[in-house]
Amino acid sequence: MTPFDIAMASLFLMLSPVILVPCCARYRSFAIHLSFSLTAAASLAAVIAGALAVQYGTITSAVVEMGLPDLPFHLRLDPLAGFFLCVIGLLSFFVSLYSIGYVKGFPAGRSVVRFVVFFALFITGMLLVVLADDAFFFLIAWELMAASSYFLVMFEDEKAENRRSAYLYLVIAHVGAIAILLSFGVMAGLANGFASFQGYTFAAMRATAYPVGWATAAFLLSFFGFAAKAGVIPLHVWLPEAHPVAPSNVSALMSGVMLKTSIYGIVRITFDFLKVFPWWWGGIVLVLGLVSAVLGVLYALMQHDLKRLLAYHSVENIGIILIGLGLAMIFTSFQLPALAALALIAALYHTLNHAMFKGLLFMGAGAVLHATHERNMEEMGGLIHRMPWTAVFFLVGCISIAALPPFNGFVSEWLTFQALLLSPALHRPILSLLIPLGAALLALTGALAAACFVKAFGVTFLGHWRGHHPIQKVQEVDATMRGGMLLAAAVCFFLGILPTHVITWMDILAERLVGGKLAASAGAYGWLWLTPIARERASYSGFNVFLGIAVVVVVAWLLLHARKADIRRVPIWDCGFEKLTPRMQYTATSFAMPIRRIFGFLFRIREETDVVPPVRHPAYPERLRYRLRVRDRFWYWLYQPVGEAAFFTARKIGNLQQGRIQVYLIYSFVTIIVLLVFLG
Amino acid sequence: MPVSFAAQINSVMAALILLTAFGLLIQRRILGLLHLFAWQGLFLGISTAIVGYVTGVHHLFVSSILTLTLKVVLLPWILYALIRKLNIRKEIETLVNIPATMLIGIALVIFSYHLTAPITQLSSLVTRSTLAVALATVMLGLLMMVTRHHAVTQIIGFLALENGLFFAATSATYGMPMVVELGVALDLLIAAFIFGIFFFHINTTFDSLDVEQMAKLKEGD
Amino acid sequence: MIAYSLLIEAVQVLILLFAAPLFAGWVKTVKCRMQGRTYAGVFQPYRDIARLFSKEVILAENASWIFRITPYIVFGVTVIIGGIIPLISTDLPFAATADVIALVMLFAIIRFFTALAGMDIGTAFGGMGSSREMTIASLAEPAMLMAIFTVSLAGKSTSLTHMVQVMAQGELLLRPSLAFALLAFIMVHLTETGRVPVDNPSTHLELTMIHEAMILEYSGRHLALMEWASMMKLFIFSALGIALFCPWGIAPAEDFPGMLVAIVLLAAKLAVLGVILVLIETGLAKMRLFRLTEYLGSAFLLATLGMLSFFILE
Amino acid sequence: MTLLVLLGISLSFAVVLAFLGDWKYAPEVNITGSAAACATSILLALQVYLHGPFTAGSNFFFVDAFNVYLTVLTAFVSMTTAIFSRRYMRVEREHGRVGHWRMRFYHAMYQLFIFAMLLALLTNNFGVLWISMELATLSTVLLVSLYRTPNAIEAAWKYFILCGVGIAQALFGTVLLYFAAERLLGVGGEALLWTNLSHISGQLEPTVLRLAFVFLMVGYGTKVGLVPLHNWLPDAHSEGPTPISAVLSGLLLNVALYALVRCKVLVDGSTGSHLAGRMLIGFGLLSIIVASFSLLRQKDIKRMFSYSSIENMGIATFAFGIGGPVATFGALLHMLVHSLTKSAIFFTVGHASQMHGTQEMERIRGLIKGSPVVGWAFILGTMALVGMPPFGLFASEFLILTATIKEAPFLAPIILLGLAVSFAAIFRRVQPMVTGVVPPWQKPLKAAHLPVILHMALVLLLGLYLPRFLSDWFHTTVELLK
Repeated sequence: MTPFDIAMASLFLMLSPVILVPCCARYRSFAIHLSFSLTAAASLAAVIAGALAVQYGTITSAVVEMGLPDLPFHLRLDPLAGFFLCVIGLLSFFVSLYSIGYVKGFPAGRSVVRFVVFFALFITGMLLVVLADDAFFFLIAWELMAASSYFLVMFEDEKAENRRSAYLYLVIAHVGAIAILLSFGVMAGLANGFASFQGYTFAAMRATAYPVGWATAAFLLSFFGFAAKAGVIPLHVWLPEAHPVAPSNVSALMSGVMLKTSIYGIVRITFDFLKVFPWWWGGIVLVLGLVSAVLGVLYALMQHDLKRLLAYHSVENIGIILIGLGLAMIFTSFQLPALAALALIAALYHTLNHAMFKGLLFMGAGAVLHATHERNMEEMGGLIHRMPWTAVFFLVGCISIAALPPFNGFVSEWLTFQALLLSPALHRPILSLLIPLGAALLALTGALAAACFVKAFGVTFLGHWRGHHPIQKVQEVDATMRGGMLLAAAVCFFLGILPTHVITWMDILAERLVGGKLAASAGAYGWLWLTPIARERASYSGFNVFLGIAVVVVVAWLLLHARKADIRRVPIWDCGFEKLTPRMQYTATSFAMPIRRIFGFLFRIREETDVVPPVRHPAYPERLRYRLRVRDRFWYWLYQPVGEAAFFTARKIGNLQQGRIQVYLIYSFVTIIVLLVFLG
Repeated sequence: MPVSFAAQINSVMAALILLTAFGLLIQRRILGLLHLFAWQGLFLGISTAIVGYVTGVHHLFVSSILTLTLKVVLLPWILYALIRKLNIRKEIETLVNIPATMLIGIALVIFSYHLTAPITQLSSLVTRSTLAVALATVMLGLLMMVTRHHAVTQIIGFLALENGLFFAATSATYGMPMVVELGVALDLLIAAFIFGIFFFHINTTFDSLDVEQMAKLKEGD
Repeated sequence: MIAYSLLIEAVQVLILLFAAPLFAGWVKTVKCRMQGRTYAGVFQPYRDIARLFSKEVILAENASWIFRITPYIVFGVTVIIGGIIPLISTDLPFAATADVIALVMLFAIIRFFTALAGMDIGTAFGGMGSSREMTIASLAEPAMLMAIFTVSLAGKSTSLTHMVQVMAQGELLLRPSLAFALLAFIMVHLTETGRVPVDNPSTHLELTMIHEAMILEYSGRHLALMEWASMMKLFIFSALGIALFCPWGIAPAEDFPGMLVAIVLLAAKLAVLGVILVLIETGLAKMRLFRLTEYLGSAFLLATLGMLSFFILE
Repeated sequence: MTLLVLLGISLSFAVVLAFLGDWKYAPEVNITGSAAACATSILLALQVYLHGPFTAGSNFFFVDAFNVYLTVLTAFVSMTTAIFSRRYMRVEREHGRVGHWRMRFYHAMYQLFIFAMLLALLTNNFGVLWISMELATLSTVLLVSLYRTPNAIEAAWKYFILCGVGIAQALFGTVLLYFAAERLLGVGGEALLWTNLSHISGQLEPTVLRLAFVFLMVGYGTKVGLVPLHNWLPDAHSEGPTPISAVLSGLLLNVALYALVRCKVLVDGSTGSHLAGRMLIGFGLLSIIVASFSLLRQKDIKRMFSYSSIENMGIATFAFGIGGPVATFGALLHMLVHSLTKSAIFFTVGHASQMHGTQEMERIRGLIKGSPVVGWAFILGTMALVGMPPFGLFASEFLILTATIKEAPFLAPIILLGLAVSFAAIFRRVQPMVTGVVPPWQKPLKAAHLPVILHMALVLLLGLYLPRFLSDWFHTTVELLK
């Protein structure tokens, strides 16, 4: 049973709920269990297939006699595809488990069938995107993914907010898809000038050498398309709208893995098809990555909607991944395969990591939403007492995404740092001088991310309950949901402390794509030490960090508890201040206030306070309402003008159709005359 | 009758058709338009017959008869009946700036001559020179439809345009194949009935045949 | 051989643990001297810590396990860091655990948990402290990394021991890049260790507190661990600065006498550094929170200048 | 033989229905007629598939790969539309919008219209082609004004006049064509036969053909609804009864385009230049842009979709203009899938507007909840229409766009713009209609599900699996049109 067969099997398993569930829709609970265990099994199969494919570097391709007769569907499983199969499968496995509990929680009115069908189609679409091996099939899979996720975003379609976000999402996704289509057109045309349809197969595109002008056109088009899907600033506006309103398990998949498919696309087209390119492509990617990273995290800090915050962090992390990719491209164009390998591995590793911890975090947010029916952090607090497990898992997610050792987020960011610091190897002084500044920006991003997740975790889980309905209603979520989160958390941990294994496993990607190897140096000193270039250059050992901290903590604890150490529980002291109410706590907004003050120029901030004038006592106003709106500037810079321009044009063009028949006759009259004059 | 003579008659007819076309362009009174139109049909029929006679292409006689019956008798009669019925005979239509229209008409004639000149060189037919006139008539018919905003006059313009086409068919080529001729005639007949019906509908719904008021369907503002 | 290096490792950790309060005491003493106050002697910190350990823990009702585990984690991480930076010898088996970047991130762990603990009780002060701490840190970290990058570019490595070796072997020449970097580092040092002009370790005036605000609710052994950890942090930062910018004297591998010398040298350097710190602290006044942007901005600028001058001049 | 039977069927049923008129089972008879026609057309297709192209009725008719698939398409869609119109017109009848005479008229004219289109497709003679196009116009004019509302009459009048004038130009073009041909083929019917012309197109006089094509372009272009000759289209398609809108949008435009393309082949053959192609490209682009921007501000649901017909016809025209195997293939596929999709959408639209008693998009809401089949078919159909996979239109647009960027890269951005705008515009309107809660004024309705489902299934199938014989036909057509 080759990896490819397993992959096929997983596809069929994944599609089976689409047929099965409508049949047994009557038995709601059974349907839920059945469908999600099927998807879970399918995802697991995908993971296995991918893992094996990467492990043994097998390349298998097949042709399905569908589609256009001269252009049947081509499928191909190679290490790169395998890696992304792994990423997608792993997260969708966790999410599938989680969904069992989550979907049970839907109100009775909601159609489970509708959800399950699109859920399965969505994952299938992602798997197919990775497996597709010709332009036509790729785009079908791509749009299948987009459309099904669109319906999932619109799942609660009675809310205007959901409809609006879904619409925005679909439009941007579709425009991106057309751009990708055009770039395929460019490549297909060069691969085989449309004498037959063979030019559309990826095999042909791989085999072609492209003149730099056309290659650039293809790259820019496809990059635009993929960036639109990945939510790279400035094409990101749909992302913080669409991800929050979707059901949380879907948001987990969208943020965790759907964005990654566009990373896959960029890698595929750049390193696999075009292969040779000028360095400034990498420059573009790098710069956009940095911008997305910094602005993404800053916007995230301004949010008080938990899922929106997470969504903006996806923008940030995509940025980090792009930094790695950009570097890899730059290094490649300067013929430095070893360094390119480092950068590429960093990027892909972060892809994997982000999938894990972002999935985990969204599942956590979903659990909170499930328990409190609340997305607004200002209405939360103290949940750690009611939902201890969720709290732990969410904390793990926070630590990972804040890039703190010994968890996984740190490893990939550290590798990225290393890649950035290798800039002196470039033959262009200016580049080698500018790129370390990028490192500084990355550092800023990391620190801000830490701040943001202190806020997220602190406001949501710590302190006192700020909500209006009593906290006693809030219950810990059920076993399946916890199970899903637990597994994700565990993976985050192991990816953090055993990086060398992962890197040796995925080293073949670097070898195939940029022709450099990392494992030899990275694992040179055994699995314990991660030494990407050389031990003298840099080294890190997540395992040691973990072990060291654990040992010291345990020792200290034992020493201090050698004799019975009593703890007295008392009311809060707070410098002796009394009558402390939950409303006096720092809120999400107030927590971010200093940063808002400092980076205010990046946002469009509207602050208003209206005071109900004093009545009872001249000194004390009756009420004081404070309203704060922080908006994304890009909306006003980019999207509003475009929309207005479109409507303006529409109005002007509408005047053509102005009702009087004489005028219409004049049109055709003039048309004839003109044509006769020019052609007669 | 020698060919050259026939050709001369034919060109005379062409000239007359052109003249009537201009007449239609500037005529104000609807009945006057009807008469002019009938005349045009007559000239058309005659020229068709002549061509048929000269060239011995016999189905041209048929089509000439068709023309005479349809364009000289039937259609004018239908229109006349309608006008009577809807009692709009008195109606005098205001035209937009006649001199300008005439100038445009002249320009169109020149233009169509310029266009057809190279083609007529190719042809060996006696009637070839009249192709320009045919095209001009088509153009003038179109122009008339543009400038008039009364349903009946628009229809007359349309029919004049059709006359131009017929003339083209007979002059540029010795008539289209029989099937086509018949088909066209049939279509024309149906068309006649349809606009007949239309006049009623328009008149009843808008209680006048002025097409100006039919401008509800348009975009936005 | 490995035994020897493990021994050094142990010695170093012990030095860290027990010299840190001394250094803190030294700084305090000198400061009091400068400001003409009476002082309780350099050993006062030991007494404080001991006292706190003996006290019982008073814990707010709604404190969660986060609040209780934080002191241990903070303490643990600090000790780990202490085991990584070369104080007296570059022959540290544990040093390879983390390079400079990882080191910075380890400090970030401390901050992260402290901030969480600050929010755990749900008081206004705690939140305020955490918010400010994270803000300042997010500005300080880039500056610090830039400074470190400059050095690591010079040392062609980010691994501390290796950098130290390179610098120590390299003959003492005046490098503008390092000078800039040093200035930046000192400014960040003051920030990270929570001293004037950024924060005032000795204040308990609520609205000016940052670090203190977060640990306001701590008591007993928890507080002891926190205090001890922050003393160690001061020590570590100073040692780090020394290791980066004047490593001369730090013993290379397998050089026992050299190590003894190194200890003495270290003491001397620290003493001097302490005095410098005090001079700065007494020379400056505490800044308003939003002035810190400019302060740290200029630190970042200096570090960047350092890097530019590295590429341009060297 | 089959061919004559096919034409005979629809003509005779037209007569029969004219006499049956408003008999209780007239709709069923109508369905039977179209079904019979559909079956015959499939037989015809089978013959072509087995024995290749052939002529019939002493060279008067002929079928080849190009027109046979359009014939089957026409017969098929006319059948499904008949099924749909049974339910639809019954409701209209109940609402008292049409009376006894009009129903009779409606059915007769419906069959006559189908006959005209089939004739146009199957005839071998350019003259007859013209006649049947005119006939198709005339037979639908009064159907457009069936409701006798001022708007309907206005629309019909514009339709009548503009198409009449346009088609007249086409006749002039045909005359010129004959003028050029007769000098090679001699006077008489032979000179207008496609089978003859296509062989000698190389020797036809270029100057004449160029002139002829201008008129043919304007003439048939008016019926295709190419900007700036399109003005009648939105009115006519939106004011008539929905079944008529469906066949107008779905079929008539195709037939007109078919005629245009036939002419283009001759012109290309004679001039040897890419002139005709360039004209098609120009008109196509103009249509795409104007239509897609006009979509943005529509309020009337049927009007919006008739604009999208203009856009899609523009795409097909553009593709024919681009030429080359891939683009032409795409264009042929586009014609096929578009008419299936568009008529399906019109079916759902018809039911939707009947449920809400209005064509105002503002007042149509909550379709999915109100009537799931209609709602889902509507949104999926829209997705198909705007070119989302896995539906057939995506396949065609994929081929067309990729070919474009190869043949004429600088035009690709314009198409991209057009597609993006139309996507945004249509979805902006459709999404709120299908989603959300059911408004109080929405009335349940017995909808005809079969046609919609049938069409959507076909569209999906064509997107995922294009049958071999179809692609063979397309390829032979591509050869033909080269």
